[in-house]
Amino acid sequence: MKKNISIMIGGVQGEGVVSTGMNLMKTFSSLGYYTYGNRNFSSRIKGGNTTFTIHIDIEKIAAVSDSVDILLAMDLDTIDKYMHLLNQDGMIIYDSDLKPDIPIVKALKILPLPITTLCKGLGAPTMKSTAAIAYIGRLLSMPMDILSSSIRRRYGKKGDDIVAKNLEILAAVYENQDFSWQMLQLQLLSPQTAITRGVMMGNDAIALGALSAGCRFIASYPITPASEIMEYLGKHLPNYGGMMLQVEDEIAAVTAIIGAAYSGVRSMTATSGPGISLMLEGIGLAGMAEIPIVIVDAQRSGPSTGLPTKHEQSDLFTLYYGGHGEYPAIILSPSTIEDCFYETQRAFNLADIYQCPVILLSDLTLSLSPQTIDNLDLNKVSLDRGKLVTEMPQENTPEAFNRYQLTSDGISPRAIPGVKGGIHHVTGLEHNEMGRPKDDPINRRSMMDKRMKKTLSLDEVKEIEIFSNSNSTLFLTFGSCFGVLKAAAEASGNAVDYGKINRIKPLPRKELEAYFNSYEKIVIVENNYNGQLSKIIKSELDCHNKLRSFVKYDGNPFTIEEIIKEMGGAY
Amino acid sequence: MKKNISIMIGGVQGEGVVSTGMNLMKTFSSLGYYTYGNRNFSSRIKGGNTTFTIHIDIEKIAAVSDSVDILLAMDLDTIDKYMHLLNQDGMIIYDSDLKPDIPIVKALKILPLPITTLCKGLGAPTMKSTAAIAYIGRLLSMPMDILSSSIRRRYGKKGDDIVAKNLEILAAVYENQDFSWQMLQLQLLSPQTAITRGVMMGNDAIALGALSAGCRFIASYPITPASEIMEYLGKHLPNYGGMMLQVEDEIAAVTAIIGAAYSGVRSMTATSGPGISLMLEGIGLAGMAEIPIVIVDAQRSGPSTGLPTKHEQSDLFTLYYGGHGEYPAIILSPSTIEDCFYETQRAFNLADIYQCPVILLSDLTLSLSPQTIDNLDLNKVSLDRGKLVTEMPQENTPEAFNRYQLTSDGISPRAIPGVKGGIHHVTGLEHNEMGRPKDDPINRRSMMDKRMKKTLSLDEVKEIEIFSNSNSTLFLTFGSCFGVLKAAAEASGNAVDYGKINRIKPLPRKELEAYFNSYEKIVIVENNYNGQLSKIIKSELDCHNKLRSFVKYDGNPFTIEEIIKEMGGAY
Amino acid sequence: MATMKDYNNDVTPNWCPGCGHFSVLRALQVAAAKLNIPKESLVVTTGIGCSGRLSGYMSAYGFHGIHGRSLPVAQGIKLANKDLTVIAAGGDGDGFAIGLSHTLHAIRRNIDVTYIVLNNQVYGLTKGHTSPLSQKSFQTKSSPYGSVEAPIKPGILALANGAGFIAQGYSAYQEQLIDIIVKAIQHKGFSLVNVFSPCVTYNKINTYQWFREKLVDLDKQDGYNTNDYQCAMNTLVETDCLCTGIIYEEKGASYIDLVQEKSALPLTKLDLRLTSQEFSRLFEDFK
Amino acid sequence: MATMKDYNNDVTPNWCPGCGHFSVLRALQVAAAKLNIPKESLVVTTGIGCSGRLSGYMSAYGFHGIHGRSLPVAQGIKLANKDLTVIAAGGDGDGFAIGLSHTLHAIRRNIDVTYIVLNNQVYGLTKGHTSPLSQKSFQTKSSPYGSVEAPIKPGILALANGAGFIAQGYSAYQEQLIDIIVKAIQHKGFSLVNVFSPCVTYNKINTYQWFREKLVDLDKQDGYNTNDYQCAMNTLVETDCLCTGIIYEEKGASYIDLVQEKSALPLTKLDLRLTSQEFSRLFEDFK
Ligand SMILES: Cc1ncc(C[n+]2csc(CCOP(=O)(O)OP(=O)(O)O)c2C)c(N)n1
Ligand SMILES: Cc1ncc(C[n+]2csc(CCOP(=O)(O)OP(=O)(O)O)c2C)c(N)n1
Ligand code: SF4
Ligand code: SF4
Ligand SMILES: [Mg+2]
Ligand SMILES: [Mg+2]
Repeated sequence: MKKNISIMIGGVQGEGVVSTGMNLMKTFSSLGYYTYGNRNFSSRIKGGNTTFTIHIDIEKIAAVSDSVDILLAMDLDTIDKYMHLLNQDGMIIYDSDLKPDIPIVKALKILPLPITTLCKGLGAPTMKSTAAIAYIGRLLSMPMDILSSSIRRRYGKKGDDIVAKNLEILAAVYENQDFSWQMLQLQLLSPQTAITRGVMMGNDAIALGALSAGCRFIASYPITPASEIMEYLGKHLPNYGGMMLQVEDEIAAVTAIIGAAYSGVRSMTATSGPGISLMLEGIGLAGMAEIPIVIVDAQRSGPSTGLPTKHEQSDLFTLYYGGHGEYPAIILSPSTIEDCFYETQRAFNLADIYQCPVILLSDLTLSLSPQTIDNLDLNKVSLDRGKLVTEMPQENTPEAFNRYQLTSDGISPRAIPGVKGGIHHVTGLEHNEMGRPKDDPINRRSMMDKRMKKTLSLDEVKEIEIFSNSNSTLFLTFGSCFGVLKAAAEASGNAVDYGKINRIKPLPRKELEAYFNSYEKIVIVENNYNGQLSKIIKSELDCHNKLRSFVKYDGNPFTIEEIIKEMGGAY
Repeated sequence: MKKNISIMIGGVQGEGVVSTGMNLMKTFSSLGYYTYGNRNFSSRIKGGNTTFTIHIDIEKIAAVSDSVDILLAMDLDTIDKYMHLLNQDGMIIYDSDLKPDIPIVKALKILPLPITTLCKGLGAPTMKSTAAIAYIGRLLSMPMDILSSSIRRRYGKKGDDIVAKNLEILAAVYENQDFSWQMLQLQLLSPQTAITRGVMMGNDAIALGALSAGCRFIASYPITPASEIMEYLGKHLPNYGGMMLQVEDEIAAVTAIIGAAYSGVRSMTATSGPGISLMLEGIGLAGMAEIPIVIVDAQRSGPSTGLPTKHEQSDLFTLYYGGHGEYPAIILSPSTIEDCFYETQRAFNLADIYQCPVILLSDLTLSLSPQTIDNLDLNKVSLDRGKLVTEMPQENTPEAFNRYQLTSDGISPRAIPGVKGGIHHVTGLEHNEMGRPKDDPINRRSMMDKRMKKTLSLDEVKEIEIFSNSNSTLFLTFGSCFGVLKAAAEASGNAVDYGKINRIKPLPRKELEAYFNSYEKIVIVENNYNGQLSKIIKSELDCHNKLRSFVKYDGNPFTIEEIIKEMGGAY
Repeated sequence: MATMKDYNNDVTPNWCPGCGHFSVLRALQVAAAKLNIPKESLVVTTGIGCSGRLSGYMSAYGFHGIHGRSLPVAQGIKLANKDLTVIAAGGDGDGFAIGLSHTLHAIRRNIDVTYIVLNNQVYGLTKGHTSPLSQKSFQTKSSPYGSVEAPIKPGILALANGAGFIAQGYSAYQEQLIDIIVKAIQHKGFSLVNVFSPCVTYNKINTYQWFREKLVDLDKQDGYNTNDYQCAMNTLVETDCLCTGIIYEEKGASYIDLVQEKSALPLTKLDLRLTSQEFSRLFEDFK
Repeated sequence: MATMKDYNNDVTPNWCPGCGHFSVLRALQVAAAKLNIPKESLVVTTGIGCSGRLSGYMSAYGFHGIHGRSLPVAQGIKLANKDLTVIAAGGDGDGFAIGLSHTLHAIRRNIDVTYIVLNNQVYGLTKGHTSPLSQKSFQTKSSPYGSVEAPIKPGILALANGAGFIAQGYSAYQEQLIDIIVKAIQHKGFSLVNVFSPCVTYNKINTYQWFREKLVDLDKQDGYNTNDYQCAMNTLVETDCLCTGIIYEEKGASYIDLVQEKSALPLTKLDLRLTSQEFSRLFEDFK
């Protein structure tokens, strides 16, 4: 009996690899298993080999194994390219029509399956995905009725005929007696609780988080790997009275949400590196004019167009240091799908409370890797709109409203258009408390101080989560690296402590300082060339002697083994 | 006899304050004096009070005094706003038509001059500037023939009548016997050599430097305080076969020069903060595609539109850390007008040698403050076009050209369109040696390494200049701050060592390290809130305990006194 | 009834004496008064330029953003709260150089915003540079040998791009300008008002005098039909775009009307919380 | 004589089988061969999109830049070296969403570049999103309820903006497309070639079949006069822009001809050093 199993599905891009994988994940998730999926994109739209790796486990996991137990090949490329990933006692299964030339390797199980033949025979040549799922289900000893209910669920909307045909395929597979199934079958341990869970990727959780946080406007320009956020909200916002606006470019996106946020609507945009570069001037305006906006950066490999379908975490620098001049901003860095949901909600609160741009930093792997998640609690993060003024005491004369009042916490009351007595002027020029342009040096200094210091109080909030508290070395990371780090730490028998940082800006200095005092060594793990987070920390804290940087920048996430090796590394 | 004298001229913006100041500076420079001018802009186009402060000295200086010896008021505002700047024994002179109400202050000389009356009397009401200059000349015991030749030079092109009228005014002033001139006159020491020098501001020197470096194309979008560079080159480039193209925005500017530079022409653009933010995506493309471009950033107060006519040095972060992803770039930081000239030439060489964007970092004060300069040596910086390939050995087959060949120094041969056998593909996607898109991880890593390491050899170049080598504290700065720092250090009797850093990226690590070893304390002086240079240094070097940051961010440059005070400060 | 003064704040404009922008400001204030727009429901967004300062001189909600982006900001505001009257304003550089793409996309998107171009055919704020609307051979600091690029014709471009309301005004024709702005605001959908607003400091060619001699007043042309596309195009071509009045108008559904029921609440009035039921239903999609 | 193959490199396009972009690539190669352009003097710049990959499939100097900026890059190249033949190419999103401003400024600036739009009325590379050229009610991942914005009409907009050469082609009309590209390259000044290039994967509305039924071939219209502005405009309006052939051409001086003598050297051939005399003369201005 195995605790987990890892399956790689490979085939021609656009021919059902992803849906096969997703259906398997959803089916196992409905049984109470945890799954994690990892897509490898072809640089072609259609055609070209693509793979989808699924990890099925009885415990929660957010990484795929470095090797696979089952390789399901729907094309020959998959066999050539990925057979070396199979475990010694692994199994390779493939559409028997492919007729591959597979070298005999001891202990390796080789299983040609009549996928195409069977589907053609049943007059359903396009339903190969169902056949593949059925075979895998059978191999993993899944009861047939689970698969049939999954099929009903999946194809219900497409009509009874389609459902019937798929069920027919399923039955044919389960009736197939060509193999000694008993011998081949892998037995997975039963899940801890037989509960039906959902499958989400980071972008789903961010979009749902935004909807739940009361975001009612998104302006966006499509870009990989962020588009799903605008797509989801474009579909669902209208049902809640909101809107998605697809705009002409990222500059329009950020300035349109500045307009909407200024008017009082929780507003966001979602993009990736190139879009972030274009938005910087607008983000600076939001910083200067103290407008609460939320921007998702789903990072991909840069610079320039880089590797648009590959993973990286190399936008920290540009986001942390920003565009020209100096202005406040907050950067949250979710590491799990659950984080994506809750941190998105927190992002909207922070934007409203601190009246500044809030960036939600994701990465391609976090944004696009589907996984089984536990139920989300809609009410865990309560809504806080900060010093928003929607009504004014009658006595107030118009234009006496000090939108940029110098307060002790640096945060001023914010009236929105429509509010009587709240009339004020907003400008990207330096301004006085009323928002009117002013270039006097004393005013300039107090306004700079006000803006730059208003987020200081965040230093009191705990933003670092540490797991297993017994070692002298801490591996610290953010984003999707966390899932791999966790898996590696556990696999290494917790030889090191590990953790994640949830907020990168303002950097949780106090907390970091304390950890630098208590650990002998802190290793910052990140997917970029410069060791961006570690450089940021070094510029803020005197920690050069204790901080080590571990980076990877080849377009792929860390493997578990790479991190384990680093954990054993002699510094 | 005074070694130097400081004059502030104030009046209504657009009514000749600047030309009066410039004429005075040029006249004194033609006598062998050194001058330095500082403008204070009104936020209005026309009208509003503006001032121009001139420092005249027998030694070279690049700062104005904190107080003034003579205040020349052409409007009442000037008296109200700036009288407090006068030295105890200073002199206030004003157009007698103003009839101001000046409080009697002991030792203060008050001198109403019939400027308007005199000009009107001579039928030349618009020539007040000449009268003002004449009076100041007389007060400073300048021989009248110097002024008349200066007038001839200045107005020669406008025709004999204009010259004659101006000379008439001059004569009238010198004949005026209403005052006991002998008593009032200030005697300046004679200049060390009676040589005629030029007066330039940083933007002039950058533009002339570009022309001298063989820059033949500039694409630009107007913005304060950078426009003079495009204006100068727009006027002069056509005479040398080159072109200035005014484009629709800064994105077009940077991408147009990328096109021109790719084609083999030394090309540049000039902008300020908002333009830099917009250019970041393009700069990243130049980094990725290894295109040699030069970008001038004449910094002004940010963030957003900020204080567009005020001084700041707050774009370091955005330039050093760049747009999304990671790519090589070089940042040069001239501190003097001469630097502006030579460093611009160097910028074009470095761009060609290292095949990457080179940023020339100026600031409003450096860009717009005119000053007397020594002759420039056209041939000091020799031209180096790096690995540019303009002809290929016949045998080479087309498309075998490895534009991105992996070489030991990371720099590859660069062919330009038109070169037979040099055909290759350029892309912002990750690519192989031939420039073709490639997303394989091994290729990715070697290409990242190649690009990121190619500028490493610059670490051997000395980039820090230190003056007076006897103290345990070093004040280090860049840009126009250097002039003030120098003046302050000298005024304080060289209580500290001081210096400037000429290149910020790649940071001269070795050199800095050596200085951190030899000094007890290094104070980084800069005009921004965050102490950007000091944070950059702290992220690269373990120097937290020795580095101090001294900043000012109210829109104005440091005063000499502020720095002197800091030099005496007890850390 | 509101009066012009109600929309005037106590800030003294920093414009040069005689600048055409004063009249545009005044016309907007009078128009707002005529329409009796509650000042707290009036929002004026501007870009950067001498023109950009306009929003700071109105007693209304004013948003002075960044160069070239007054329209995306304005569209965001209108989508957020359709009960507001939203005016975007800016210079010819702002709207036709750096902001040209936004201008054309705003036209085709047809969100109910009135866009006033303070067109002086020059960059005033940067102290005199050629603009994409400057005429050929125009000399400035950035075109010392005269501009060689053909100027953009805002009216023709807008018409070609399907604008539903196009008008041109002139700073010195106050009454007509007021009338145009009133109608532009009343128009349901995007409206473009291109105002010839002379820069007395940096444009010595297209002066008040110059315009007075050239401009054709369509209001004085008997029977000019503002609903005739072909006629509008011809008029623009024939007058070399030097005409004032409402050039073209066409009624049609605005963006918001196309994506929402008329009765829909402004986004600012929506409930921000989902119910647990709604949330569960959404979550179900992921199972 | 060169042949099409000379402009073909050995890279296999990553386009979907049947994509319209293959034909545009081929047409450009054949046109280059017909004109016998030395391949080292041919530069193709592209933006980002499926279309953007085109420059990588040509045996010529190719520059695949960033999204929406193929035209500024192309203009920089042409100004740098007027001896080169410069082609800019890109998708409808590239040139009419993010790059719209550059497109229109390139038109009025009139630098001698040929701009080929690979127009499939959808964002192909991002896997199917609505483009500003998508027709109304078009459904994609980003317009699940159908697009409500009026599409941009490239031909009309270009004409309104003073373009000197406007043509439209269709991927499936190879011969006409080749002919158009040949003439566009020959045209001295900016030329726009808008090619209907179906996306077989994400645009199931504007298919090959759809175009075949709708397109009017101007070459088959007796006496169509490509020099008649009014007629060009009418034709575009009447066919709802669904026509192919050369729509309008007008000879005029290109930008470079206006700012330089014909005999002037390309910038790439200039002497980079100033003489001491020249330098002294320049320095004198500062005295
Ligand atoms: C991104 C950016 N680039 C350049 C500038 C400089 N700038 C300010 S206003 C302006 C143009 C002003 O011309 P216009 O829009 O016609 O307004 P006007 O001053 O003539 O009213 C420019 C180029 C800027 N503020 N921001
Ligand atoms: C600044 C930026 N924003 C967004 C993207 C993502 N993106 C790549 S191509 C593209 C549009 C593609 O559509 P189109 O130009 O019509 O070309 P097609 O793929 O249809 O040929 C987008 C939005 C990007 N690469 N850069
Ligand atoms: S410079 Fe021109 S546009 Fe600006 S305020 Fe003066 S007159 Fe008006
Ligand atoms: S997605 Fe469309 S445009 Fe892109 S290659 Fe496929 S068919 Fe062509
Ligand atoms: Mg203007
Ligand atoms: Mg397209």
